[in-house]
Amino acid sequence: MLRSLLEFSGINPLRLRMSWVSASEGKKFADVITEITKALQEIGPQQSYLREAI
Amino acid sequence: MDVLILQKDSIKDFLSSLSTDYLLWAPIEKDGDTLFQPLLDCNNNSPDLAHQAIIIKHSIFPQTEPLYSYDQNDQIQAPDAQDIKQNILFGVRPCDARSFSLLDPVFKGDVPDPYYLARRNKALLIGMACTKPFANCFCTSVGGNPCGQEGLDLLCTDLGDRYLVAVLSEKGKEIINKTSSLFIAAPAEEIKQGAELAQNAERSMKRRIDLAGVTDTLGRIFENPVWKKMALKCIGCGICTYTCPTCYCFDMQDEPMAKKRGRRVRVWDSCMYKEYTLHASGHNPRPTRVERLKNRIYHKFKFNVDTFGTFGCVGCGRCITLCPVNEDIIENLLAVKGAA
Amino acid sequence: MMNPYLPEKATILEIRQETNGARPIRTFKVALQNGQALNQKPGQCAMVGILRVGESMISIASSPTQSEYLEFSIMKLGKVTTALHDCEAGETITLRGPYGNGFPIAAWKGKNIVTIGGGIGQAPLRPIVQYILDNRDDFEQFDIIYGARSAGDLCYKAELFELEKRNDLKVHLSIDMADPDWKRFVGFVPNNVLRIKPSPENTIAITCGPPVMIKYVIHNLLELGFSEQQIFTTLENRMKCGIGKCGRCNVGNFYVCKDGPVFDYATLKNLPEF
Amino acid sequence: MSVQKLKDEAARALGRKDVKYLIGYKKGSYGFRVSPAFIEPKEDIEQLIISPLCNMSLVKYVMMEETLPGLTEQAMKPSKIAIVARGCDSRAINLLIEEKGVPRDKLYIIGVSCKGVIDQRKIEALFPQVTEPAEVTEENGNYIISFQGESHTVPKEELLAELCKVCQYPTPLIYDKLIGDKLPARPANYDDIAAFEALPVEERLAYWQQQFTKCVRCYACRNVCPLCYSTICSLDSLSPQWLRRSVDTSENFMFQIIRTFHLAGRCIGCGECERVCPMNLPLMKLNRKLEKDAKELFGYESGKDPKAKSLLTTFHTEDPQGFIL
Repeated sequence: MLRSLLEFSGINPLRLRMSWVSASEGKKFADVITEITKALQEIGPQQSYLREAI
Repeated sequence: MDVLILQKDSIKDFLSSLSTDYLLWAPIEKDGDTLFQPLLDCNNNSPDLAHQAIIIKHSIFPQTEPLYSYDQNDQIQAPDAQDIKQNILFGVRPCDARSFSLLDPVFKGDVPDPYYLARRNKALLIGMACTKPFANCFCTSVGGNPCGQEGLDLLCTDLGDRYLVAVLSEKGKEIINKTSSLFIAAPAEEIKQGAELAQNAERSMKRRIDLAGVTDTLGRIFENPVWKKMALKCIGCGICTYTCPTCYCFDMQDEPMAKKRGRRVRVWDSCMYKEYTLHASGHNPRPTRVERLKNRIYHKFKFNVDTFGTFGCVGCGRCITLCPVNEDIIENLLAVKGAA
Repeated sequence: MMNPYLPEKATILEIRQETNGARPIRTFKVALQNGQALNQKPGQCAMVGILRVGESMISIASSPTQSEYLEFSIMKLGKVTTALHDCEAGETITLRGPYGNGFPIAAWKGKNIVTIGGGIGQAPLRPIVQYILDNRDDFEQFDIIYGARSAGDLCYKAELFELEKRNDLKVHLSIDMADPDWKRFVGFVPNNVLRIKPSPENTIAITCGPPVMIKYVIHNLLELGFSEQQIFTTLENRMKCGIGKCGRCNVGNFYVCKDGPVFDYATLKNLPEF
Repeated sequence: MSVQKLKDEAARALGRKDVKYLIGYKKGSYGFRVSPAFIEPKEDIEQLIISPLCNMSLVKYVMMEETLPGLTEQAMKPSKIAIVARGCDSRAINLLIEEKGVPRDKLYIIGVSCKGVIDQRKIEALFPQVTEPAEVTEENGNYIISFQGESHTVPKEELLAELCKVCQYPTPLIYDKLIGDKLPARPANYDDIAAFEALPVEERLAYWQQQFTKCVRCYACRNVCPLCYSTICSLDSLSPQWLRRSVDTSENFMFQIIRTFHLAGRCIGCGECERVCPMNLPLMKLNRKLEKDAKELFGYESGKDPKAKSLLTTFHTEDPQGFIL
């Protein structure tokens, strides 16, 4: 529900990813992290709702 | 001081000629509400002078103001007062203008506040007289006037197709000299018409209350149970204090940012919030809404009188209009008088 | 125009653990990095802060006569105090002040002085002790009455045990609950006051500590014949600006940060119960 | 819906030994306003009203009853609060009971079946700057509005609050006494949300950024919500500090998303947050989006039955997993 609320308010849904990884699944954990990092690099830095820079 | 005439259809040129070297603020209509905001391009959006702007004090006392920032090796740097532009606040109601002169003694005093005063000294107020007061205005009951001149540099009165413009200060005169081609001297009968409009504006005030002696009454009824009944319906939100032009309470917090940088920021706060007086030990001298509402009324109608000699209220009626649960300060003051 | 919100930087010279337990108290000895003294009056406070965390108002626990450093006794309670307790000697903190009216100690010359402290309440009283010791002959008899819940909760123990040995002042320590190796009085501070019976004759009494203790101490002092002008105490409130602007620390018409924290009982009595 | 019947029920309620006071509506201090009324036994019942102007929810006050320090327990003796509840209010009460926020036997509920309330902004736009208190009654599809000696008839559709147009349960779902005849429940309708969802992400982003810029963080939307009753709210906590106090679009976005999400699967659509917002933010749009998700993803409607299990704290094997990759 959180994902759909963020999407509803204009955040690109690909920025939020949830997956179940048990402590023993080391490889899956690494894969999930690399996937989300690659996806984020494609989308580029978050421009919306940026905090005021000093 | 002289009184001039400005045709309504030359308001646009008046504002755009000023916008070259002044930052213009004006009440602007935005999907049903009137917000007091910088008027960036005067050609295609004009000020909404028919309604009451929800909040105006942020133009001089901003809701969020960085006090100083610091970099990763703790070098502290405060903003430079020079880079605050000269502001013109256009379409300010007489009560709002008066509210700034009620804020001044707080921020001047023995330890002057450089942030507020930097903006205040660079603000020029062009007022719009209230020929038709709003539903909950009661400025005449707290020493104000719908066409009052206190705190204003120019005061415009709407005569229909043109404005009667009274010049009230040197700064006001400067503005007129800069745009003198748009003005003509006001003939006598229009000045009289302006005065008549002012009188029947005063007569047409819909809400009044006689506040004589309320300060002494407050001095006696501190433990009176009237306060409990009054505060039962208050939900302790910040609407009345944030929209009130004479409320100035603020909080200061540190805000760390990326790369070990950070800043210390001043933000509006409200005495109606529980955390406002909550001690780190958990003790709260004003634990419930009863003490908080009582403190708000004491502050405006007793403490401000004791300290600065005037009520801390200009009777603009916003706290009555915008309160979600109809907590009506006039009704509360009547209850105070009744409990004497 | 001077910016009252800009802090000065200070270095923590030394940290002394006063008490342990859930709410430990540590005394921080700090010195301003610009080498200046704050030249505060006893009873004044300062805004102690850490960049990126925040500031909190702490009473200055050292006397102006010790001008090369400042001491603050801080109990670990909120966000800022917890961060302070995580600091080590040598780190940088920020200081603003001095704030508040402080004790009118100059006016007390030639009088007997009685300080009555409870728990961390001894911190604001400590500058009085130090000031009187440094100007001993300006003052007549000097009694220090101080108590805490248990021996472990007493601050400045080493110092006070030393002072007990002196003959030009009397120290009356007490703890609330009995403790086998505690030889001195056991009981609440207000009862200790009744036991010692300081004479109200040409005497000033100053009390700081938990509000309930202050209430009974003042009650007992009045019974002993003290007048309202002879009794002083300090008030605590949440503070942010320290200069009477942000509006929150008001008790009635007074701002505790500017018009206080020190009030004599005559003024305090008429303040509404805020 | 006769006011007299409400007054009789209220008198009976206050006559009971176990009711300490009644929360109802009374005439407001000016124009089209209505005010909450706290009536103690033996106090005047006549001030009670029920009319299409009663557009605020009173359930908030059930959870706000701070025991004042120094007041003896006797003054706050553990007994019932009587409350006037409309359809949506009753769903809020169900939710409170379900979440153990308030025990059922602490409330004596006078249910009022509700044909919809007036949107304050709409009626004040139609009749601006009315100071003298006004009366409004509803007769066969029109509102009869009388003030300052004049009387106006306005079709109901023009002034009805938007939320009342999609209201599902006009008749209270839980009550001790019911006033007014039972009105049939209506199916949910989320067309407005579906329409907004269809917009491209940039347009949605621009819309919400513009709205969140207006927010002044007065916290009225949280303080007025009947379901926001935590003693320490995460929005106020300092350690850890989830939210900064500075008021800018970024922090306001965090504020609204945190607040809205804490109502996921709980919000019962009374619309108070939107009604009270001084800056007129469309907050119910966010809540109804979550309401629509709860219905479509989990077939769940909040506040229908006090014994139901709350949505996000119960797990069913057939819950959708689509969002977990």
